[in-house]
Amino acid sequence: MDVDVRSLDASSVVDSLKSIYSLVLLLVLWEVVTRMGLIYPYFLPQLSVVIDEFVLLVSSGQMIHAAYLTLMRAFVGLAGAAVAGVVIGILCARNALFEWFFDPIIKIGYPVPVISLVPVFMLWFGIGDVSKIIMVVVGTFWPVAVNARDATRQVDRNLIRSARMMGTGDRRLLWRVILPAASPGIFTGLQIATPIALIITFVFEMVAGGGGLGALEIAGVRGFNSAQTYAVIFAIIAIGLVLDRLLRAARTRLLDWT
Amino acid sequence: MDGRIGISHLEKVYGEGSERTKAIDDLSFDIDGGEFTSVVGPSGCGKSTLLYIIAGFLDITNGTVSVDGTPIDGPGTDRGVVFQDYALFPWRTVKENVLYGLEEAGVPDEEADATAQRFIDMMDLSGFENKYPKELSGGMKQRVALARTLAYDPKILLMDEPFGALDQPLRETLQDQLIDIWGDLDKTVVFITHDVEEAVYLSERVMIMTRHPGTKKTVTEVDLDRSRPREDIVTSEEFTRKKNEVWRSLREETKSEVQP
Amino acid sequence: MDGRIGISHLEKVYGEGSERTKAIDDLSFDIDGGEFTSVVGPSGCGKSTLLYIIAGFLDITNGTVSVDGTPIDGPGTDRGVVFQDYALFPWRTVKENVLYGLEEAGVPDEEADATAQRFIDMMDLSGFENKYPKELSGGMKQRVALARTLAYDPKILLMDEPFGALDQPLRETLQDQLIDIWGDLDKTVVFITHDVEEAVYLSERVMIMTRHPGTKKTVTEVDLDRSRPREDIVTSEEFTRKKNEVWRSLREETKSEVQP
Amino acid sequence: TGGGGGGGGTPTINFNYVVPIENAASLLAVPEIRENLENAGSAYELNVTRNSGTPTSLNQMAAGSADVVMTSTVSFASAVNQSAVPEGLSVVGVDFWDAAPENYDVSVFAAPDSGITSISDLEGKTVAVNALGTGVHSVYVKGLRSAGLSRDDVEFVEMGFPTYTSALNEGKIDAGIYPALFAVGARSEGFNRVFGSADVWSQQYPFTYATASKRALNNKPDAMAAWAEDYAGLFDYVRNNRSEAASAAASHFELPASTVESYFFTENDYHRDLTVDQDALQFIIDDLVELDFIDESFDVTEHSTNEFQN
Amino acid sequence: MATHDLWTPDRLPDPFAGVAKFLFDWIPLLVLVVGWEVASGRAVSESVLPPPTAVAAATVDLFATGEVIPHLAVSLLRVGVGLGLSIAVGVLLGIGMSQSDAVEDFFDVFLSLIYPLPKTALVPLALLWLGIGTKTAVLIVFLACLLPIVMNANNAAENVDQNLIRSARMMGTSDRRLFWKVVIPATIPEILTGIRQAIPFAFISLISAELIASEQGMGRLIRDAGSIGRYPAMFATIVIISAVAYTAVYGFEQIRERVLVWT
Ligand SMILES: Nc1ncnc2c1ncn2[C@@H]1O[C@H](COP(=O)(O)OP(=O)(O)OP(=O)(O)O)[C@@H](O)[C@H]1O
Ligand SMILES: Nc1ncnc2c1ncn2[C@@H]1O[C@H](COP(=O)(O)OP(=O)(O)OP(=O)(O)O)[C@@H](O)[C@H]1O
Ligand SMILES: [Mg+2]
Ligand SMILES: [Mg+2]
Repeated sequence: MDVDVRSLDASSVVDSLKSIYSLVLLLVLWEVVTRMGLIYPYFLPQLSVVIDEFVLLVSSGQMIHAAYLTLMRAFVGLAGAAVAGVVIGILCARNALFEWFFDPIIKIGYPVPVISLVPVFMLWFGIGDVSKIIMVVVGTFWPVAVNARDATRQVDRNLIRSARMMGTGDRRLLWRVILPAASPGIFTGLQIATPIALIITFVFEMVAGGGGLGALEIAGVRGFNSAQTYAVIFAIIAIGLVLDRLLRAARTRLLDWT
Repeated sequence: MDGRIGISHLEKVYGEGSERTKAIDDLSFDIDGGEFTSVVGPSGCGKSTLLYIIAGFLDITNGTVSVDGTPIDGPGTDRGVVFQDYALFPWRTVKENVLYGLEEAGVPDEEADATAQRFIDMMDLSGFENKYPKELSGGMKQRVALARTLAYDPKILLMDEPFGALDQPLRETLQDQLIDIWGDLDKTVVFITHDVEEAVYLSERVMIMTRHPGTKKTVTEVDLDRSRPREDIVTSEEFTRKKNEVWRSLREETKSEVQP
Repeated sequence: MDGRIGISHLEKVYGEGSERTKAIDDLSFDIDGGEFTSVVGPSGCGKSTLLYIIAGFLDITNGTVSVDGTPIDGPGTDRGVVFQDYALFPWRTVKENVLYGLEEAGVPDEEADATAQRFIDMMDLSGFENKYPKELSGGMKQRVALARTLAYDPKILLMDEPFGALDQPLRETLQDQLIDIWGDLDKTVVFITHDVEEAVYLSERVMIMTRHPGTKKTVTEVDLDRSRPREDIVTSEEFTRKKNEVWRSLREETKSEVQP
Repeated sequence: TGGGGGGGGTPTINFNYVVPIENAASLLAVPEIRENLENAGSAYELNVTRNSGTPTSLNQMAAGSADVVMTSTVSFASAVNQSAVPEGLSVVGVDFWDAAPENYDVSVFAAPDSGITSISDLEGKTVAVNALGTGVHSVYVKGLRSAGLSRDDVEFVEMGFPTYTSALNEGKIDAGIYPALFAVGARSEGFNRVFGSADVWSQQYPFTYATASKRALNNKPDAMAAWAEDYAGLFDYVRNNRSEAASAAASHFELPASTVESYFFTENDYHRDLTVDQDALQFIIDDLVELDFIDESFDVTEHSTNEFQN
Repeated sequence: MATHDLWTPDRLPDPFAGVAKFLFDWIPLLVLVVGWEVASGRAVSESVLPPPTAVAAATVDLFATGEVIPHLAVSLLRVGVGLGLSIAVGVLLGIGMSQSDAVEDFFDVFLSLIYPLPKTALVPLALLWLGIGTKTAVLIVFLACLLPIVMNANNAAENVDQNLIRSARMMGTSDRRLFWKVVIPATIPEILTGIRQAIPFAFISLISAELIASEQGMGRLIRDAGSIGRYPAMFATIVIISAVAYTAVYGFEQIRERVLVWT
């Protein structure tokens, strides 16, 4: 027994080591190689320098403020797209007129590289927050709408039939059956849209400035301070990881029945 | 009488133009209130179509179908459907599924709760009230579906191959439970199945349908003493005889149909 | 003799530590070359495990399993497996699927082609040579799987509920085809099924397994004149008797097992 | 990037400019003009590209895909401070000077009816700049300082130079800062000149200059020298053949011929003198530290050379 | 498009019905375009939203003068090379990870690090290393496309139906051959799905990289045209690159259907 337990523990430690050894190796290699001067520091500053820069940016409040701006823009936009996308997606799936009108538009609109509209939005709405937020709405609308539409279309007919049999009327059907049944698909749409919202925000910030992580990152390059660029990328990776985990956790909590 | 079903010169055509298919052709059949009727027939002969017409999901092309003399007009709480794939609301727990029909009927909470619990207990589901459908086996899901339908007390139970996806021992258990319920609750049951043995074991009358487009071919009356244990019933001569009778009738319809 | 299977004190344990499950416990059983044996037993009793051990997919924990006296050591072309889910290569046409084993054996193209065509014809698949599996019905897919296995001429056919996913009429057609093939080609067949009627209808011996962990419970010898038409066989007294015998033995194992 | 010595063929010089016409070196991109230069195509192959900003050009140089680029004060100093370019970089010739009293300079204009006539009127106003942290931006800050204001007393918006005029006319901004070429348009619109760099700097300074990577200077010294000779030759050629050069440039860069004609190498143009005046360079670098555009100063003699301009 | 509920043109003879249905299905787009034409110059200034006719004219002009050709060519090159590299590396890596634990342990953590990272955030880094231009754009396109391809290939290779492998082994297929005879063909549909998912990301990252770090390409052209007020040309460029993306997406779907006759 005793031996079993010990070997089990050891193997799980080995497992977790195995899964990150390459990362640790890479980080150590980074520090060593840069310290030995094998890579020109402008291209790859020492890991410790990047970490110092990171700490500096965070403690000076610059990074926090930039992250706030970026996330605010991304999420206000995403919220707008979520509302519009879900409403139109469900209408498309349930109403022939909406389907007729929006289906071709979605078919054409979905593959458009929305990011190419950044200069247009600069022209229309300037370079402030509003412009960025509207851009995020336009860019993330498509995946949300398409997923909401498809999820609604795929609601099991027999669920609707069962509900009707038990006396559920047209109005109530939406809330009682369609929305809950389509909610996993709708959530998937939001999960797809979240990185897109960030992509659009970053690019817009890099092109048009106005603060935010994208601007801070590109400023690192423009000011030849590559440690700053690396530090911002660290922050973006961290934000990406946290968001991804949060979305997954939210999914497990909200949709634990799937 | 409660739960009488009258089908007269029923015709059902799907589609239009070149896609027109006649699924049911001139079918007349009456089912008494409280009767247990099985329907068997070759695949695609229109069994589900018939059931869904009675349920009110599909329009009728010709003829009439009525419940207790009133022509059918859409789904309604006087009937309940049990599907082969259960059709449980996956976002609702067992209890919440069973409560659904009661909520829709506006039954007060406490009363609804008591009723739901009664059917949950009846279907041997106690202890699973707070599980989600995904956590249940097929047999348990079908029990929940049955409890959900029974809970809002429709006069007529419409069942479309409800046990088709389950394996033999589970099927047998559920068949026996269904017989008990039917005995206790006095429902009219229309039961669709592919399995001749199941049809004969369960029902008072078995309607055999012709192949596509389907209509009534023959009706076999089965009179078994269902209070005996299964072993005795299925090894009885009457059972074997009826089974062979239905089997032969059905075989005539299916034989020529099976081609590579 | 060709295609003899010897199973002696077989024990199979899955997993380790707290996840250890004994699937098969001290099973001994011999199958003669050319014999048709069915295996029935409650769900999870180890039927598939047994079959996969004979196929060479799984290691043995204890005991021995041999083919023609040689202990099994991995998969080999002396045996062929037919799975319930067909396991056809979806990217190969019917013909290409049937050719697979012949290609692997290095049979010259022309000869391989002729052999494949022979089995395609035998299984009533002519005209479907260039179809992909997705274009076929379940029954046809199972025919292709059978043709593919027969084409490379294994001595032993191992079949794991091959007709389990098909509906009654199709099953019956394939059962009759299988009997014909077995008569013609002189293969040893080990056939796993849930369906007692199928087991009795097809095989010379039916092994009933106990429930988990499985071992041999009883063996029923069936001696039917299989040249008669199905109608006569299934309505014969001998058939009903054997069926009830197997059914009762199996029922003892499954009854107590089914709980919600 | 052309390899080391002789060997195969003629080495290639990758050259990068930012603003056509204003960067006189941009004329190297005009085939009709290049034809008149002595060495291009024989002593070296010239590959001219255009970038949208000096930081980008310097990054190109860092990444090894540019040998000589046009830089201006802030980006040059930052690149030196951050050691962005492996082996370093060196100013090899000045393209134009700012704040020369008798020439045009970088100037701030406001709409005629805005009532903005002096620097102090800018307080609280929205003012346009091409990009923050640039040499042009520093002119604003220098001006604001001189009037006792700081950079926080105005609201900067980043916009492209060509969009200023309509933005001013539509009232979206209150003032914009114009380099000489664009100032031609601003003057013809009748905008108020609020102030210019000559008003706030005590001496003229090199604003944009050709900067070479030391790697290129070390690896292909002959080709670089030949290029520098051509660069000087370009100035001579243009001075001697002003109108042909102007029309060739206008058609190459698709600019209105009249604008180019009225600006290019006229009294409307910047002061142009190739000589690398290290004192003047040191002066402006030190001043940018003062203005908070650069973290620290450095000795410009290590990062500039006059050997090509003698 | 399923619009049978609204209008069933069955009454018309077949060829006409087809055409009529096509027209009917695309009316909504026509409505949008006409609405845009009418609004332009009335509801909004023509410079802010040039009318479709002006954009169409600018599109023709961009091709007629040849102005767009080098930009389009360089963009196509970048997208093609980036996507091509990501397919080659992604498939190898995805399948490699399924076949070898060592490969999986090594790459897994990197993939899970770049997975949540919006790839365009790497443009500045690429710029730092590679300068502006084609190399940077290719790197970003490559990175953006890599993950969907790796993940789909890896998933598929790990989940090849056990029974297919067993069947093949039973018929005498050795380990080596198994890879080519079963694992690869069984994985192809998922690989193609991964590529299909990657295509939109390829275009997004291409344009992003070109907007931020390129002096050439469609993204740059859009930005330049916008910054000097050539708005019809800006919209025309967007229309052209969108048409290219649309063709790539739906064209690839057609190809996939052709290739995967068996699925
Ligand atoms: N929605 C539909 N549109 C067109 N034809 C349909 C539709 N539903 C069913 N059919 C056709 O009607 C006929 C009867 O179908 P139905 O599903 O009622 O048969 P079934 O007896 O239930 O078959 P099974 O035993 O396979 O469940 C079939 O030929 C079928 O193809
Ligand atoms: N890979 C495995 N790891 C651990 N336990 C397993 C594994 N495969 C099967 N088992 C267990 O071994 C027992 C026998 O399984 P097996 O699949 O052989 O049963 P079976 O008789 O074929 O069942 P069924 O009739 O449902 O197909 C079961 O208890 C099962 O849970
Ligand atoms: Mg049916
Ligand atoms: Mg099994």
